[in-house]
This record gives sequence, structure tokens and C-alpha cells, in this order.
Amino acid sequence: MKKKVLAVLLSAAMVMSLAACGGGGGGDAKTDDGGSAADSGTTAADDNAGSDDSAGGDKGYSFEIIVKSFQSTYWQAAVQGIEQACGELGVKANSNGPANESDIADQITMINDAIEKKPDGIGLAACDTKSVVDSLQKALEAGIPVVCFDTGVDEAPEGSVYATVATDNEAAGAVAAENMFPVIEEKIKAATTDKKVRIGEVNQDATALNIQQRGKGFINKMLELCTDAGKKVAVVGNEYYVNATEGTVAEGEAEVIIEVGVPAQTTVDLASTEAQKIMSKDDTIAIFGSNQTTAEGVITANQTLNKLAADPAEGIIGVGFDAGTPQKEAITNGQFIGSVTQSPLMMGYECIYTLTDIADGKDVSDLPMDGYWYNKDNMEAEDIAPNLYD
Amino acid sequence: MANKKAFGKLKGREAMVLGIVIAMVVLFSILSPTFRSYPTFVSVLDNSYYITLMALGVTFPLITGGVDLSIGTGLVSYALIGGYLVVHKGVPIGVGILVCILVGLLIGVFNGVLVAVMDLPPFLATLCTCMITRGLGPALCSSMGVSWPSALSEQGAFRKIFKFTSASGTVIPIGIVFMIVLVVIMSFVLDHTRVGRYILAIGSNKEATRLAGVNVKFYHMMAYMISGLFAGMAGVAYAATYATIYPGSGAGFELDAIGGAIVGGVSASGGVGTILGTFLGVFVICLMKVGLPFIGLQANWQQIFTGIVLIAAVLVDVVKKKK
Amino acid sequence: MKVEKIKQNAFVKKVGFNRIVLIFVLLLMYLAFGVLTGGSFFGFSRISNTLNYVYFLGFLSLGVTFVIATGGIDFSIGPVMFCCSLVSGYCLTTYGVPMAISLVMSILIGVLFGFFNGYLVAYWKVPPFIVSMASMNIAKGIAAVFTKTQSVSWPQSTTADGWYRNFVSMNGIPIGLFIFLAVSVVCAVVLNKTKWGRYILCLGSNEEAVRLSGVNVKRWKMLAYIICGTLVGIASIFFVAAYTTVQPGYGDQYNNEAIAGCVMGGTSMAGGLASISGTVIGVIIISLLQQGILALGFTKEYQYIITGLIVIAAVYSDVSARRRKN
Amino acid sequence: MGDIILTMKGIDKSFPGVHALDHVDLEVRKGEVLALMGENGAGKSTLMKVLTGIYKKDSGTITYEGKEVEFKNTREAQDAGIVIVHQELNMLGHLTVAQNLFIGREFKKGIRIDDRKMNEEAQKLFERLNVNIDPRETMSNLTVGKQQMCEIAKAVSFDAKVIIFDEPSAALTESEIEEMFKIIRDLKKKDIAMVYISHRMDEIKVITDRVTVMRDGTYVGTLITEKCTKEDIINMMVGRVIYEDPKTESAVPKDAPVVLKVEHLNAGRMVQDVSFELHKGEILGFSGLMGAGRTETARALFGADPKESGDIYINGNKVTINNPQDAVNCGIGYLSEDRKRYGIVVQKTVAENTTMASMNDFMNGIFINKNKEKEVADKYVEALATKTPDVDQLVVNLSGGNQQKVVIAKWLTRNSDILIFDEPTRGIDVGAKNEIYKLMNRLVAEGKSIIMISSEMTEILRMSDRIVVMCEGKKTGELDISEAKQETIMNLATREIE
Repeated sequence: MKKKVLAVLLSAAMVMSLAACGGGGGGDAKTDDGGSAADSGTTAADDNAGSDDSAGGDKGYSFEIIVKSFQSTYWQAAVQGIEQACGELGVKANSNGPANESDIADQITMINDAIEKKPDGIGLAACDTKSVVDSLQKALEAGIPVVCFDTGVDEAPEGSVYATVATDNEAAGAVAAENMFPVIEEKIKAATTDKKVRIGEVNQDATALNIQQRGKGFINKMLELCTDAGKKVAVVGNEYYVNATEGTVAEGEAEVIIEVGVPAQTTVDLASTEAQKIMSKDDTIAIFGSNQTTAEGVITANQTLNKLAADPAEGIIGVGFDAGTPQKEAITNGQFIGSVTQSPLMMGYECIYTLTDIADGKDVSDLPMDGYWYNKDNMEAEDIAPNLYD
Repeated sequence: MANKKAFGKLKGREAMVLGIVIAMVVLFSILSPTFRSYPTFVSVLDNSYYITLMALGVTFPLITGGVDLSIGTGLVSYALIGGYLVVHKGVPIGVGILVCILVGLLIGVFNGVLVAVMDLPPFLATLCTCMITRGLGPALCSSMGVSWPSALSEQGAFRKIFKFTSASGTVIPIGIVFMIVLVVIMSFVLDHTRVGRYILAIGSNKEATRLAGVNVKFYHMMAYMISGLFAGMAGVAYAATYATIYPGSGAGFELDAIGGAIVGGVSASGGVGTILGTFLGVFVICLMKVGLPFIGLQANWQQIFTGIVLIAAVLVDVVKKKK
Repeated sequence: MKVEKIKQNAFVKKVGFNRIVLIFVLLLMYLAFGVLTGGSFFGFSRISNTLNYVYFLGFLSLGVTFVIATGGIDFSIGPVMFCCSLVSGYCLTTYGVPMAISLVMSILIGVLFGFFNGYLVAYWKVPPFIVSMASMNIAKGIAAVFTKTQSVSWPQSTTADGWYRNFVSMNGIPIGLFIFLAVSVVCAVVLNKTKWGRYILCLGSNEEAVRLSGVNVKRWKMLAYIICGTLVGIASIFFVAAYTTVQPGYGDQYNNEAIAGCVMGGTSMAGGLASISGTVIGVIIISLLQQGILALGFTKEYQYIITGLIVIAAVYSDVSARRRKN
Repeated sequence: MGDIILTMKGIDKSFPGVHALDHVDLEVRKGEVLALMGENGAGKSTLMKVLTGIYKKDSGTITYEGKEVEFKNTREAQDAGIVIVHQELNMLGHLTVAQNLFIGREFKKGIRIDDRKMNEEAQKLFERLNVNIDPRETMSNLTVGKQQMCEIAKAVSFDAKVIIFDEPSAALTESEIEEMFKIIRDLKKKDIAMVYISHRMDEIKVITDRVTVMRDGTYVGTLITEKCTKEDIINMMVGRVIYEDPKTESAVPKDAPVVLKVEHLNAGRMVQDVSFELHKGEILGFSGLMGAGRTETARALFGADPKESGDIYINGNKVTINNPQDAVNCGIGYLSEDRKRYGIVVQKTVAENTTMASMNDFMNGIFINKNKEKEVADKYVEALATKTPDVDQLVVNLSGGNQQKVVIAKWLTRNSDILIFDEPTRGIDVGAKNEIYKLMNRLVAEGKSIIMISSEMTEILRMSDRIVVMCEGKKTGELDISEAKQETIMNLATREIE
């Protein structure tokens, strides 16, 4: 029995000591990245922050930032922006996020936890737009202002969300379609019912609203462009997207097919299987991966298939979304003709500025962010490069 | 005479699984023209490497009558740690790979100590390690996703271990050669060395093995070390095949590997199993993963089928035993 | 001599030494986290907040306790829970099935999976580990196929159908706590005071002896899985009542936590020994641990690592205690 | 008789609360078979475990081949030439015979295990011992007897100088025992010393040279086998005289009604066309050698194993018994030979085990009526004189005889009229044995009927009213106790074996 008590006590002690040393390590790692990109976002900062903040100064506010996860480098970039803004404004921001973008439950816990800490404001990138509603209500009751970034929460209780800093995902998806279309226009025009052409899209599991919107934005725009070109279009694959589009025809009658593949889980291996399935079909002329994971799935699939090419005559046209090293390389070496990027860094950055403004008692408003098209030629451009995180 | 019968039975299971693999290939090829192409063949292999490696490793704990649930989250963790060192700390790629494998081995030792020395139920002990490894990688790499160097970059040559792309664009899946070599080596280890013999013996009757003067704890631990080592290697294979390692993923990978081993005839109660069987069993699982989308089924069906195949595989044993 | 000692501590005997240790650990942890977080951990709102989001885990743990009591394991509880809320939620939002029926459906789907698992384990003698691995895949697959890989959001509290969220808490009254405790009491009664529980525990300890006593062991074994399935169904209701949204393809992570809670409470993986009150305390310890680690400002990763280590410590103390007894 | 090879002197060993060995002496000579006898718990196994290094002795000396030794583990003892053939078989069912023989000391070629050489060596060994076993056969495919031979062969292969047999015959058939004795005589000629632990008096007489008797952890004395009688040994073992008077006449009236009738029961190789009747108030003995199919018959009758055909009548009515539930509902109770596996749930209390088969009588609505349960359990603890502090005691803490009483209580609680006792006194010491016998007699006097399967001839002759003899799955005879003699039974039990 004694031994048992001892074991329990030991384990308790273990928690404490682990917690103590673990905490230090985590903190260090984060501050490391803070200053490195300090010069990148200044133009935007001037636009927004106004003259009285130009000196930086020490405001002493503390904010809680909750991102979707740290899984992809996208969020690392966002945190970078946050820390950059913090440095400039002299405020503190504590970032946290679940292990996986699908851990809705964990994120809720984190938000509630953040509210308990009674910060001056909360910056939130919601994993799921519906389940956070209750927590936002709590924040409202506790009088803590919330700024949503990356993803807006449509059903938020009146007055809880002060401003939203987010990409218009439907428009961003459309950007991908608009840039893809001219390249493959010839092929689409040549398509007949007997000699169909196929455009693929790989979407991460259609759970998060913004990826859904992105996917739909792409499909609708492509549909519109093809229909304008006088072609009959069918959407096949995942039933959600098939049912969500209008103005399509049955697969047999169509000249252009848009095929949507959705992997069962957000893993690269399943994403690449889906991409492979579409790319190995003979009539496929183009493919779009609608976020970092799925775009990398397309690249992985191509490692075997070797079908991606910059010229429609030589192979399949690839378009991606977001950034990350593999995707940037794919663009450089001509596998992708380009990608759409959001500006996570700017979103994080603006989020802190907005929060500080609220704390200062200023009026704030929503800040829509654009999706930028980037390709081999403009990757180095000043307004693009900072958003192309590794 | 009786010996021949026993031998035949063992072969029978492997032959059956091989038959299933062939039947699946034939079926998918008939149903989907795009399936019967060389690239698809390569991609099935691509998807199989890390699962094969995990399965080869986990066969050993399974044979002792235990299980190792930590390999899935483990391999992601190891790949993260190795990749983090390479990408962010400028460590040479070789060292990164070595670290990846060594951390795997280390966790294997940890599992071994829990199960063999401290005598914890393997299921529970490795479940805990599964949680620990899930957190370990992200914690050490400040939660970042890591992209190992791509095939085109200077350090990306390691990816060619598994898939060699010639200048003309022909893809040669040399990974499969390594897998076969490993299958031969591990078959030898299992069937013709002390380690394998004692691991089989432990699975058959641990107490009797102990009384025979065998250092049971050591060999029991060895099974988990092999499992950890192969999980480390699976981490390398995973990093070589896929572009980016995302922290927090990996839960559930182990089930593909364990499922493959079980389908291949490893007994869930220990004592029985062959490496060749495991190897073939993995292909049943992988073909299902890659093949089902090709024949027009939405991705989710593969999970339902995997479940059914697993139960079917075990039922074959149950029915056989009844006879 | 020994007898006397036990008599002296009648209270200890009644409550059980294990539970006293557990409660002690619980209090210690609570205090430690409270002090470390500068007191913000002590508040009532904090506690009830925390609890609202862990009831589902409690139900899962209760369910899996029955299965582990038979010497089996159920690895599919998390994904099955998601399958329940996804399928019934999809019917609710897409086909306009009334809320009450959807809730009943959630439970029924859980029961169905319990039946499936139990039938395979008890009647076809497939090892429980494999059965649950399979049914985990099947649950995920069915949920995803049914919902076309879309997440499902149950109605918000402000809508007409939002009343189901009152199960968790209504106007600040922790209804969920009452329901959870009530269900725990029912479970404890079932396990300790009824024929069902008696047979489930006995067959977990020595199935053949029970069979040769003329007991239909298959039926009782299956029953344990069905009870588990029912509780998983209930858990699914509490999950959506707390979080509203469920997405297909997930749920595995809750297996570990639920099993960990159960094992922390002293239920033996070898079967035959199970305690509902232990499970309740165990699951609270696990949740408190997770909340506490978050409150200390650590990321999720540390929570995984520490939970893993703690469970190892708990199991080791249990195993070594039992080894000394023999 | 050869020189002394092993001497243990003043061996003392205590466990918490138990003085297991109290200055025990033992002396073994080359080329002899020394019987080590004593009741259960006398300390025989403990002594042997001390010898082979499993336990560490508290004091005393062990002299082996003239040198004082102290082995740290079985491996060291083996290397020195002292090997145990265990009571419970230590085989690895999934491995082959040769692999089993050489486990822990495989022949190697580099890092490769040389299986071929192992097979050859095993073959040579078997030839030397004159047994016919294929070294390449999977162990679990062998009969229990052959497996035992493998164990002995393994001991021999260690170049053992001292071999300890721990109840080697428990699972063997008569012919297998004979085969084993041949090997033992062979080994004797090779000057190997053997310690033979057994409860079977007849074997002791046949095979051993000297008998050392232990009682309650102490050394009682050593006798020359040839010069002593069974009674001498038993007296030394128990310190009190046991009367093993056989029954001479059936106590059952001729016209007692038939409560159970079994016709043409078939269940696999071990149960072929078995028919018999059981009268009210009768003890029907089932005699035969190990593996004669008696237990299998009982299990098939009880529905524990599937049967192929056969009719069962209870009190003249035909009944269907497909599983134990049916049997229990027909009023049959089965007390297995292997209590721990088939009889009791050791981790549960006496009360819980008592009511296991009759839960429905203890329900109060949906709840278990624990008061009534305790009441009934108390009643049987008293009636059967079960030694337990209270009914809340876990059964694992009770001794074998008392565990058996709990199983009996279980069936009495269920009101079973027909009780099948399968080896009711196996593993139970002599004192407790008599109590079980008394109890059985009391039960039949109260109108119960008993089928008793027993391998002990004295038990059969002492308890039965009638005797059914089985051999190789067939019923070979049925005798009234008045005409039953050891020789007749033995004759029937071995009739088909030439």
C-alpha cells in the first residue's frame, strides 16, 4: 500500500517537474521566431495603426490568441505576424492551438480557458464556426472583445465579435479558377461529349467552412467560365459538392467534367491517393489542391505519375493553395503553374493591431483580406514574398 | 508426415493471402482501366512502404502475445524530430535519418521496459506510449510541421532510396527491393536466430521459456525494440514519400500495420506468425486503400471494407480452430 | 490479527483504499493547479465550465468499464460516438427528423454498434481487440459515407430545437452533472447489485467456470458490450450538446482518454475487477489534468505526454500491488 | 547402490508467516530412485526449488559431488547436472519437439540456429531412450504422454546426473507410465540419480529404491522401499492411520428409481456409444485409466462439449441438453477435476460463488438480495464445515479442499439432484479427503445421486455402489460393488490394450 501511495505521489511530482521544464522549452522556441521577419509587414502596419501608434510604446495589454493548430506552417506564419505586431506595440500575446485542425473539442476548451484568464482581448481562428458560438457568448458576458481572424464566425452572438480579419475564401477559390482557365481554355473549347476533358479538385475533408467555400468558389467560377465558353459541364465525385452546384448536366452529356475528391481524413497519404485517382485518368487536363495538405497530395501523387506540366500540351496543369516549401518548389520547377496564397502573416499582424485598437477604445471594422495569385514570376515580389511561408 | 502437414498449414495461410492479393489486383484492374497502369502499381508500393515497415516490426510484439500501439503516432514523431533537425538546425540529412531511427529504437526500449521489466499489460503500456509519442514530436519541434528536403534539392537524395526517378522520367520503385531484403532478413531473424526463436517461445508459453533458462525479460524487450526500430525506419519511409510531416497526425496508422499482420496470419493471441504472411497481409490493406477509390467508391468505403476484411481474416482462424 | 486491523478501519474498508488514494490525488492536483495558476483554477464557473465539456468522456469511460470488466477491450468507442451524432445529426439537419427522435436515434446507433461488437466477441469468439479495430473503421466509414464527408452541426441553443443543449447545463445549473452522477449510480447498481453485473464481473474473472455453472455467458458478455454501446450513444448526445459540431473521420483520441480514466480508477485490464466510482474519479482526474495543463499555459502536446506518464504510473502501482498480494 | 552424489543438510526456509522447511535433510545416491513423499504442503516442492535455485535457502548446506554449492537459478543447476521434470508441462506448443528440447541452448552456425543438427541430435536422443517421437513434429500435436517423454528426454539431454521427477505420472496413461518406467530403469543403469515425487503408492513400490518422507516442512525419515509396507509410509506421512476399508455391498435398494438414464451417447473419439443408468441415492463410480473418456462423457452429458448423438432421460422423461444451462435446469451439477479453471471464480467471494448457479432465487426485483445470499452461504459454510473466516472471503484464499466445498455448496444451492464429481479429491490432502467422502455419503443419504469419476482405485472401491469402467472412449463393463475387485476393474480398464 505504501508503495502505491508513493507511486501516486511520484507521478504527481513528475507532472509538476515536467510541466516546469516543458514550459520553459516551449516558450523559448516561440520567441525565437519573433523578430526574424520584423521588416516584412511594415507597410500594412502604417495603413492601419494610425499615427499615434507609430512610436510603438508599451501598452501593457495582454491578448490570448487561439489558432486552428500549429500543424501547418501556415499557422507558424500567422504567429510570426502576431509576434511582430506585439513587438511593435509592446503588447503581449499568448498563442495556443489544438494539435490538429479537426480537434474542435480541444479548441473550445482552449477558448474557455482563455476567457478564464481575463485577457484584454481574444484573437480567434475558429476550427469550427458553429461550436464556438457558446464560447463567444461567454466572452461577451465576461466583457472580453474577440477578433476573428482567418475564419469568420457568421452566427456569432451580437456584439461578441468586434471585427473579422479573414480571407474571402469563395473569392480566393475563384482566383484559382480564373488563373487556371486561360491556360486550359484551348483544350476546353476542343472538348466534345465523346472526348470529354476533366478538371480535378482535391479538397480536404469538407468540414471547415472556409475550405468548403474555397472549393465551391473554384467549382462555381470554373463552371461559369466553361459555360460561358459554351460547354456543358458535369460535377462528379463527392456528393456534397455535386449537390451544391447548379446548372450542371449529367455526366454522360457533359463535355467538361469537374471531379471533386475528398480524402477520408486529413492526411497526406489519403490526399495523394485521391489526387492519384484523378490524375491517372486520361482525360484529366488540370487539377487544383485547395489547401496546403491537398496541394502537397497532388505533388506527392505526381512523384510517381510525372504528369504535371506547365504546358497543357505536355500534361496536367496543377494549381495549389497556400504556400510551404514543397509547393514553392513545385512552382519554381514548373509542376504547378501557380498558387493562391492568403496572407496569414498579415492576418495575425492585423489581428493584434485590431485588438489593441479595441483595447484603446477605438472603433474597428472588418478587414477583408485577399487571396493572391502567385507564380514563378511574382514569387519574389515585395507584396507576395512575405506571405510565402515555408 | 505430420511435419509436412504443419508445414503445409503455414504455407496455406500465406498462399491464401497471396491469392487474395492477386484476386484484388485482378478485380480492380477489370473494374478500372486506370488502375492497371505502371504508375498506379508504383503508387500502391509508395503507399505501402511505411505500413510494411511498421508491420514487420509490430509482428514481433504481436507474436509475443502483446501489441505495440505506439508505432503510428511514433513514426510521425520520429520523422518530425529528424526533419526538424535537418531543416531548422542544419544537421546533415544522414544524421537526421539516424536520429529518426534512434529515437524510434529508444521508444522501443521504453516500451520494452514497461512491458517486459515492469510487467504492465502491453495493450495499456503502449497506449500510454502512443499518447506520449503523440505529444513528443510536436513538443520537441515547437509544434511545427516539417517538410523534409524535396527530391530535387541537394539533400533530397534520400528520397531516392525508395523511388528512383531517372533522367528520362522513368520511375523505379527500388523501395520494394529494400522491403524484400528486409522481409528476408526479418524472416531469418524470426525463424533461424535465437531472438526470433525465443520471441516465438515467449508467445507460446512465457513461463516455460523462463524456466528453460532463457533471459525472458531481455528477449521480450527485444520484441518491442525491433518494433520501435522499424517504426523509426517507417518514419524515414514516410518522410521520403510524403512532402510534409504534420504534427498531431499518425493516430490510426498502427491499425493498418496491425491489421496487415493479422490478415497475414499472425495470431492475436501470440505464438504464431510469419514475416512473409505479414508482408502479404499489408498489401491487402494497401490495395484496399489505393484501389477502392479507383473503382469509383468514395474514399470512406475503404474504411468499411478494411473493417470487414479484418473480421473475415480472424473468422477464418476461428472457424479453422473449431474444426 | 489481520481481521482486527480491517475492523478498525471500517470506513476505509467500505470506501476502499484505492478510492481514498484517488480522491487524495484529485484534491492534491486541484490544489497544485490552483496555486500554480494563481487561484484562477478555484472558481465555480471554472469548474462547471470544465465539467460541461467532459461529460461525454465520463459516459465513454463508464461504458468501457463494463467491457473491460469482462476482460475485453473496446477501441471503437470514440469513432462510434462520432458516428452516432453524425448519422442522427445528418437526419436532423437534412431530412428534418424531429429532435427528440434524433436523440433516440443517437442512442440506438450506439446500441447497435454495441450489439455488433458483442455478438462478434461473444458468439463468434473474435478477439475483442480486433473486433473493435474493425468496428472503429466501419463506424468511421459509415459516418462519412452517410454524411458525404461533411461535418454536421447540431442546432444552436437559440434555435427552437436547441433545448437538447440543456442536458449539459441550463441557466448555469449543471444539469449534466446531475445526469452523469445519476447514470453513474445506475451503472454502479447494475454492476454491483444486479445479476447482470454479477455475471459480467464473474465471467471476466473465469468465463469457463461461469459457463459450467449453467450460465449463458455469451448473452451476458454481449450485454456488457451493449451497455457500453448505450453509454456511447448517451455520450454522443453530451458531445453535441457541448460542442454542436462533429466531423467524420475522427474520434480516436477519446478512446485513449476514456480507457485511461477507467484504468486510473482501478479497473483491471485482466477483467473481473471493476469499480464505477473509481472510473468516475479516474475520469475526473484525467480531465482535471488536461484542463490544468492547459491552464498552466502548455500546449496540447504536453498534455498528451503527461497523461501518458501518469497512467503508466497508476497502472504500475496497481500491477505491483497485485503482484505482491499473490 | 552407488555413492552419495547429493546431500542437503539442515535446509531451512521461511516465507512470511510460514516456516516452509524446518532443517530438512536429504541424501541422494548415484543410480538410485529416491521417492520423496508427503502430503500436499509437506514441503517437497519447496525443497526441490531450493535445490535448483528457484528459492534461496535461509540456512543449511547443499553438497553436490563433494563440493558445497548454491545455485542462483535453474540454469546454473542445469549446467551442473541437476534437472527438474515438472509436474505441469512446460512445453511451447507452437514450436517443434526439437526446438523445445534445445530451447535456451540451441546449436548455432554463426548467428543462425542450426535446426537440422537439433533435429538430428533429438533423433539420436529418442533412439537412445527407445521412444518413437518425430523431432520435427509440432509439440501441441503430441499426446500428453509423449510430451512428458519429451520432458524426460530433455532432462537426459542435459547430461543430468540428478533428475527430479515432480509428479510425472499425473497425466499419463498406464502404458505411458510403463514406458516411462522403462526409461527410468535405463537411466538407473547409467548411474543417474533420480528423485521421484509422487502420491501414487503403487508406483513408489514398483520403481523406487528408497523413500524419504516429509511432513509439515520437516524430515520424517527414510525407508528402504523393499522392506516397508504401504502402511508404514502412510503412517509416516500423516502421523495417523487412515482406514481405507472398501465398501462391500451397495447401500442402494434394488428397486430405487432410475433418476438418470443415458443411451448411446456419442461425442468424438473419446465418447463412443456410452449408456448407463443412475439410481436415486446411488454413487456410481466411473473407473478407468487416464484418457479413457470418463471426463469427456461427463462433459458431453452436461452439455459442456457438443455431443453427436445420444438420448438422456431424467426421471424417465427425455430431455434435451445442448449446453450447461439445459443440464443445470435438469438438476445436474458438475464438479470439475480442475476447480480453478472450471469450478470457481477465485477472485470472487464464497457467497458469490455459492449462488453462482442459482442467481434467480436470490433476486429481489432486479436487485440481488445480498442478505439472503449471505444467509444461504452461511448455511452451507456451516453444513459443509467449510473453513473460511466469513462468506465475504475471496475463494482464492481458501485451501483446495475448502474450495471444493464451495463448489459443492454451489450445486446444493441450486438444488441439483444429480451431482457429477470429477476427481473430487485430486490435489486435496488426506484429512480433507475423508471429509469430502463423508459429505458424499451424507448427500446420497439425503436422496441425491452421484456420479463419481476417479482414477484412485481405493476411492472407487471405497465410495461406489456400482462401477462403470471405461476404456478408450467405450464403456467396457459395469460392476456391482459386491463383485468389484481391483483386478477385475483393471482388467476391464485395459481390456482392449494387448
